[in-house]
Amino acid sequence: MNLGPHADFIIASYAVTVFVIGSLIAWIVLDYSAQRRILGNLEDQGVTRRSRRTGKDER
Amino acid sequence: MQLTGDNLTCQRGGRTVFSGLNFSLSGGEAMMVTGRNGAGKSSLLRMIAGLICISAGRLDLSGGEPDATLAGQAHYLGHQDALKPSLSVSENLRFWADFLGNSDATLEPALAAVDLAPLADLPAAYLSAGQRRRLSIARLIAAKRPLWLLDEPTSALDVQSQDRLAGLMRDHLAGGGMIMAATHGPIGLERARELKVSPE
Amino acid sequence: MPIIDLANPTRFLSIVNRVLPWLAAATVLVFAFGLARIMNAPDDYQQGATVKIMYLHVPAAWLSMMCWGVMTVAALGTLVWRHPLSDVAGKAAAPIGAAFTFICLITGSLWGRPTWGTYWVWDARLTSMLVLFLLYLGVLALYWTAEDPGRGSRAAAILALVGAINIPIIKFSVEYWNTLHQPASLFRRGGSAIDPSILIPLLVMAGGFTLLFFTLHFAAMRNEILRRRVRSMRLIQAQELAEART
Amino acid sequence: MSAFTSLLLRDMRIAVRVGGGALMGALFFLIVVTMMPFAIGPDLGLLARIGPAILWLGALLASLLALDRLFANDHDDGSLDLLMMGSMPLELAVAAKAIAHWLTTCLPLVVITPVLGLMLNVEMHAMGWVSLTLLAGTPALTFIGLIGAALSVTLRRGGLLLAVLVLPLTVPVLIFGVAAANAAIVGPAPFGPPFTILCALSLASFVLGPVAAAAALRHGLE
Repeated sequence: MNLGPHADFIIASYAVTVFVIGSLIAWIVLDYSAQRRILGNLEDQGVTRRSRRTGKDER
Repeated sequence: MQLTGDNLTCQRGGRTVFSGLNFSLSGGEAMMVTGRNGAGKSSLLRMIAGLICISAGRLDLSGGEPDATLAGQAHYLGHQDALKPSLSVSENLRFWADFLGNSDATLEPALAAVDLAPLADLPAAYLSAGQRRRLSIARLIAAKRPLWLLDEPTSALDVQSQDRLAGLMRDHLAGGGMIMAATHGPIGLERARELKVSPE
Repeated sequence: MPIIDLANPTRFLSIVNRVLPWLAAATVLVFAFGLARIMNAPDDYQQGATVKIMYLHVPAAWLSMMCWGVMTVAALGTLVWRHPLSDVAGKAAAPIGAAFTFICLITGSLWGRPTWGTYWVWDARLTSMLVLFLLYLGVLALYWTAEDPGRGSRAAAILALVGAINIPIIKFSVEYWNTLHQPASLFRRGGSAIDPSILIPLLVMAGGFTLLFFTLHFAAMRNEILRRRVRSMRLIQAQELAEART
Repeated sequence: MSAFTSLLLRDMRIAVRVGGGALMGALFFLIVVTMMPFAIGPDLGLLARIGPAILWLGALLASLLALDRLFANDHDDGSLDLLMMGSMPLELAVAAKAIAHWLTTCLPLVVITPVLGLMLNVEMHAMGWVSLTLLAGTPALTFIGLIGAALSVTLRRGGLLLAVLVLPLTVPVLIFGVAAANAAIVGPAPFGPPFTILCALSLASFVLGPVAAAAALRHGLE
């Protein structure tokens, strides 16, 4: 495949696109694991959803 | 250690709030500042904290640290809590402990003293009014300063927290500290003297 | 988009968990196919190989507008139907839309350098995309500034609707402004008739970008639902502690 | 941690958390610069010629308008009272807040300047000079604006009052900033003198700003 005299620009645009989408994916994946971790911590501390009064007190 | 006020006068916006006020407070003593609404209780505390200029008279603190100002040796607990909602409970306290006093203080005793230890990592935005109030009281424990200036310290606190605060104040007095509290009702200190502020 | 039967966030989460791997796999496949076609696609007789940038630039432009469409629907859902998931959908779409607009601007600029001799020309289409990018950043700033998520998403929904009405007006004004000033001779992109050897990879790439958008959007919605769960659990934590003491 | 660094880090942390305004200045800068060609026209030659001036004006407005809430937030939640009771002088506390503001708000302006210069068709090497003058000049803008922020919080008025108070004071910074940038790009005047004066203005405001702002806070808050 011959990219001609402007190969740099073509490669740069594909690289930028990969980089932007890659960072978007990385952000989403890292955010997901962070939220899961915080949720896990909160559940370990005995906080339960929608159980303001019925949940047993574990302290 | 002694704090004396001599013939203090406060003028705000051209109006004399109070004048000719004399008092003295020694280490280990507490003083309740009482008076009607608008009598100048808050103004007196803010004046001692260095937040309002003294219109006339003198304020002296003897026996404290020689090179620190009066304001630099006082804690002021006002109506606002001075908390940033985006910072966590411990970040808020850490900052004020660093800024107001000894930087190496550990936070756990202070948080435990106001019963907020389990919420240390929670952003302050999630706290209720009473919890915010307790966090700002924790500041008094985390940074050591001899003079506590408390403006309506019991507001927004439930009975249990008021008892805890009274215990903290007794500990502070037992350690040689001084307390001036502006209040409308009893705050749980038996041997507190009373300073009545009245307008002209 | 199915709206009614996904009302329950928990059910939505389980559906997303099941659908997401397939969606991601389909995205990868379509992109692989598209890229293979691009490799073999012929060069444009005027622009040479730089036409390959078009396979990124044009789909990104389509997607950035479609994403605002998704946000508009979500905004209607927030304001009119008060659907719990539409807040989440709107908030999750905004950064993805901004990213696609950014890709469109950067590739346009990189395409412009060989074609126009300069990285940026205030040409009507690129300028409209720039204004769209600014609108996206405004929405993101609004979400960023609002500490209460409910209030933030309602404000952003109003902004999204106003934007949807305004975007055609902006496009019209920018075109008017551009012809008024008669810029230096511009190269017109794309002719009236596109050769199938270029059109087919373009459509495949557009399909790939669309799949990518939905993959990312669903994953971001899942994150947002979890984030709200964390928030409500923290509120409960603060409250439980208060109750445990009395 | 010392009181100075803890205040610096706290303000930076608030700025980058949710609800903080760290990148808002850069966003405003981008929008102001984008609006200019709509008023002037898309003539690339003209834009290249006045590009440095546009960038400087945009950075000036962005860095001043972002200062609006610098003390107002601390005043509203009572933090300002306690900042005045710290063990270090109020001047230093004010300087810490200003440095945190410069790092979170003005430094992004300098960083995105080359991108905006590209859009105004300013040449690559010229962009370096404009960024350099902005790097040297924005501290002056922040520290002069600090005075306005302190005055406006004591008067309990925000927004435009700050700009009205401060913009006349920033005239020298604008003059020497643009002069240095133009000298470097087109000549014929040498780059050295205006740039040196720009640096001197920044250093002088580094002293004057905190002192004046602290005085304004002390005398204004009753």
